[in-house]
Amino acid sequence: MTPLLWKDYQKEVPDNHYFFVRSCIRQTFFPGAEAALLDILRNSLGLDVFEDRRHTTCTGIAYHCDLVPLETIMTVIARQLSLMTEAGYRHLLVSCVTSFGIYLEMLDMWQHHPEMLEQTREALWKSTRRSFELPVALVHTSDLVYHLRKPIADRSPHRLVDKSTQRALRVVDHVGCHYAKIFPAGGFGGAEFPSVLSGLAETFGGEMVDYPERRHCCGFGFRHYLLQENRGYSLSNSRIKFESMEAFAPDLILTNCPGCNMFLDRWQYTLAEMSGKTYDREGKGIPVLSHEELAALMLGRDPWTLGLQMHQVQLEPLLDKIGIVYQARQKYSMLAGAASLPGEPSVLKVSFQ
Amino acid sequence: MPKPDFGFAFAPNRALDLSAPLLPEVQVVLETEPSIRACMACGQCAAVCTAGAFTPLAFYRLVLQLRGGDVAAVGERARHCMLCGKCQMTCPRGVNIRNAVLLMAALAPPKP
Amino acid sequence: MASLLSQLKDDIRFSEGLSACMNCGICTAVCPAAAYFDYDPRRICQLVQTGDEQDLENLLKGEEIWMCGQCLSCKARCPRGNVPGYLIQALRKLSQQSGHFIHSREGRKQIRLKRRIGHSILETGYCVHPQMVEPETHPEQGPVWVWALEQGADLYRRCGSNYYGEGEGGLRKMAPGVLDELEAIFEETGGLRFWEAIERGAEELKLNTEP
Amino acid sequence: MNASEYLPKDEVAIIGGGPAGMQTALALSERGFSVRIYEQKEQLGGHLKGWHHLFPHGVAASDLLGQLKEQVLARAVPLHLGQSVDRLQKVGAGWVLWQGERPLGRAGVVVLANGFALFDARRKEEYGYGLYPSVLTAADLEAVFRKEQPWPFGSDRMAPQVGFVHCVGSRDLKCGSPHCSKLCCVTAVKQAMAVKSLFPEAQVYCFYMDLRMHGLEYEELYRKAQVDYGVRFIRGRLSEAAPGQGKRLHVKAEDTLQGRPLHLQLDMLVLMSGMVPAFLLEQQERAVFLKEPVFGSGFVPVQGLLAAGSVVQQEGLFASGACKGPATLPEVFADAAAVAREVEQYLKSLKAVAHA
Repeated sequence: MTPLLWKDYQKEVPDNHYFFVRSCIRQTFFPGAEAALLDILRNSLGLDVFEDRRHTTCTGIAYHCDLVPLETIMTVIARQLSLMTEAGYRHLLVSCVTSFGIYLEMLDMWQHHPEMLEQTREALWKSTRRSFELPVALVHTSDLVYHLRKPIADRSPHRLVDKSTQRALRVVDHVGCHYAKIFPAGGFGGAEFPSVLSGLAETFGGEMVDYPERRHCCGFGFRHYLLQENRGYSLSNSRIKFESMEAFAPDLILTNCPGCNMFLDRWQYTLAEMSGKTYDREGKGIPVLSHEELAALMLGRDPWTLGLQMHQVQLEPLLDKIGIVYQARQKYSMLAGAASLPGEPSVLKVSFQ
Repeated sequence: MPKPDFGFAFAPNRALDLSAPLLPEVQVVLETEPSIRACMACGQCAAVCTAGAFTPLAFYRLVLQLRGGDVAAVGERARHCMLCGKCQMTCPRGVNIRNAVLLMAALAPPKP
Repeated sequence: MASLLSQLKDDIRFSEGLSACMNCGICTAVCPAAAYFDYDPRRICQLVQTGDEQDLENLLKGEEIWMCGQCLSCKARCPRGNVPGYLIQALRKLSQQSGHFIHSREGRKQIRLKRRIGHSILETGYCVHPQMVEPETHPEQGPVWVWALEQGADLYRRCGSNYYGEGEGGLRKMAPGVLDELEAIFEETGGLRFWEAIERGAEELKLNTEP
Repeated sequence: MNASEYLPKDEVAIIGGGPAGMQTALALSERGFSVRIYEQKEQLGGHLKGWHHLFPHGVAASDLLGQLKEQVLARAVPLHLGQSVDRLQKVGAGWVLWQGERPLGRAGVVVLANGFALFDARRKEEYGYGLYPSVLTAADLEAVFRKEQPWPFGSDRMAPQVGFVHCVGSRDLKCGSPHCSKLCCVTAVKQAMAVKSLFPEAQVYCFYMDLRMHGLEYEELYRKAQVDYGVRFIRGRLSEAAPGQGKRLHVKAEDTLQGRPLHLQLDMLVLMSGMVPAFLLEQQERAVFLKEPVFGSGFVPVQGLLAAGSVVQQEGLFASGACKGPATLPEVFADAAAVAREVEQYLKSLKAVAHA
């Protein structure tokens, strides 16, 4: 046996049959991302992905705000697993990175402290008359997209290449802290060099750019972001990242965590308003995409059905580079017809064609 | 659109940046009293310091802060020293603390 | 009453989080909170390791334990397998349970968080959902968010979301009985009792602030 | 069965031709025993071959190695170079040495002297060894001193910023190496001074947790590095290295004495890779396998408080030098003498039994 090098570590991911649980943050800010993921998995790749409408939040955000005791979150998790068991699935597919970390942590605790597993079974039975089996595979949606990157790329009409110059687009990744920092074996490539996003970008022809604060947290900080007066923490830590990636002139920031995706998008607007500075050369900001959004775009999905109009940093410069044709007029129109346009920031440049 | 009031602000990274070159006045102190460099932060000076019991004076900390470039704070703190010399008797590395403190105290802007 | 240290030791996150810290500082070096606040997880580990009751009480009453952002970057790096982030969880829980949290400005904010995020769980089944993110208190969300909320169901449904509707999908309204199950879990596992401790703190504050 | 029948012509086989192996061979040869050295490489010298100069006095490593080799040559100790022993088979009171399916020789006593391995710095992933060209190990830096490798920064940088990280793969449960390698502290000080000698304008930093200056004159070296060379010692373990501006590295640590996180741009980062076991003993009935160590495996265990080198549960098998744990060269040489004495006693007791 050769000593393990985490960098080369490949996580085992089942090919099919998943029970899907959603993310509070992704549903709120990027509703099209989860819808696109299910559409790709079910319709483009023909996979069996089941969702039970009775599943709830994992309470992870409240747990990391220290509002939910360990026993409580464990039992909420057990309830989700009971729905999975009831539906006949053993592979859990998790949309949120915080949630993913929570599932890993609870499974780890149950493994090392079997008495806690028994207590949880008892608590779940007493409160809901439910029982559950443990999943045999715990997979984040970015794991699955990475695992399926080749079939996805084979079906993709687009590449992460500047269509006019054939230059590979420069991608910086930001992997959510709870993806593999808590449990390195939970993620491709381990804690320090997760390959889950870089491998995806490279499959699509992008050029990965390493940057100084690559592994620095986006600054969510749970209680820090959720309290308005504390948000400076969040903002300042994202700013550390932007300052450090600026010199590397990225075309795209790629994320796998819904929170990070939102922060790295919104803070560019906020920093621009506060300091007059953007971190790209044209004042439009650096586009931010999550793994599902990237996969859906590469597969030729409509950017506006995907919900990219809900990003504050506009994606059109990136779409133009890749050569994705889109209906500019459709962007802000609704089912009922043309809608009003969003307001214009005072610094970050946006355009309404 | 008018700039919104966000209700919070960003702050710079608090980490010390060691890449910054030493300030000239810091270099002068280190060159005038080279024994400062022998400090190994063992803390004996602070343990015996009379002034340190009532003020934020701790000589080894001044040495650390000096390199960080916060000369005003170093100067201010050095002025708490009463020059009793106990630290110099106890320093296992023979640092000429008395002279070092005088040099450091001179870094603070003169009091009006 | 059991000592603070023994109460801490009852929390599994304490034993998982701290065993013989060697004071190397690798956690502080990577800590985003240390990059922003005057905060040092290494120092907290040292302090807890010494186990002095008065120090512990000061810690539970102070601001420092509320600085951690729970990114758990410290877990990935510690050469002794310690997790300062877990230790913080145990300290924060004890601070709230013992009532010490009301002595710090940051600790008192737990009352607001509980009424907002906590209640949202039992009322909607979500920690957060769009209508909680009001533009007035979230100016950083930018004009695009104001627009998105104005469009509401039209926009969300266009993106495949159920947006507070019945049935399946994103942001669906919770099915009948689901919230009752959640509440029963909170009741059974001490979640509601924990919230009562937070509200007792709120009550005490009100008494204290009366003339 | 008469044990003396199985005593082959050569009484002692020494596995490993580094300082420990050579010195043990010399000590035994001087006591009148016939000794052979089996060395897997084509040359004697072990890790010493790659070193430039030695702490605390800066003696050239090649001078010391030259003297050792000369003495080995003068005593005509038979050398089996390029022969890697991977299995020892107990036959009677003696041993047969095997390389795969090939018997290499036999001996009454075997002395393991196959030293240590340097911790694979790639396993401390956050430091980016193998990814970033300006991250070196201490061994790489010696090769640079020996002019076998170029400096990782351009000749235009007369004032490079250089960092040394102590305890890489030492005192680190995460990497499966809980022990202190004890030589790295003084090696870092020695190398930091050497860098300052070559680049007087350089800024050199040592990131340490404790400075374990256990040897005579090591502490003096530390003070010299501070006062005469201006090396800066920062108490804090480096947390990560990442690409910085240009070809530089961006590193993070905490100055634990000030309680402040710090960051820094470096032109070169030197990792003081610790000493880890070079092989693992797997003992089976009448055979001992010398295997690649797995993650977290230990050094060769010896028995009792008084024994210098008698390997646990293996009669006639001894261990000398750094295969038993991190050791300096003077310690290795002293140990070789003690092990030789123990081997002598053992062989005498065997003969006494045979004659009885």
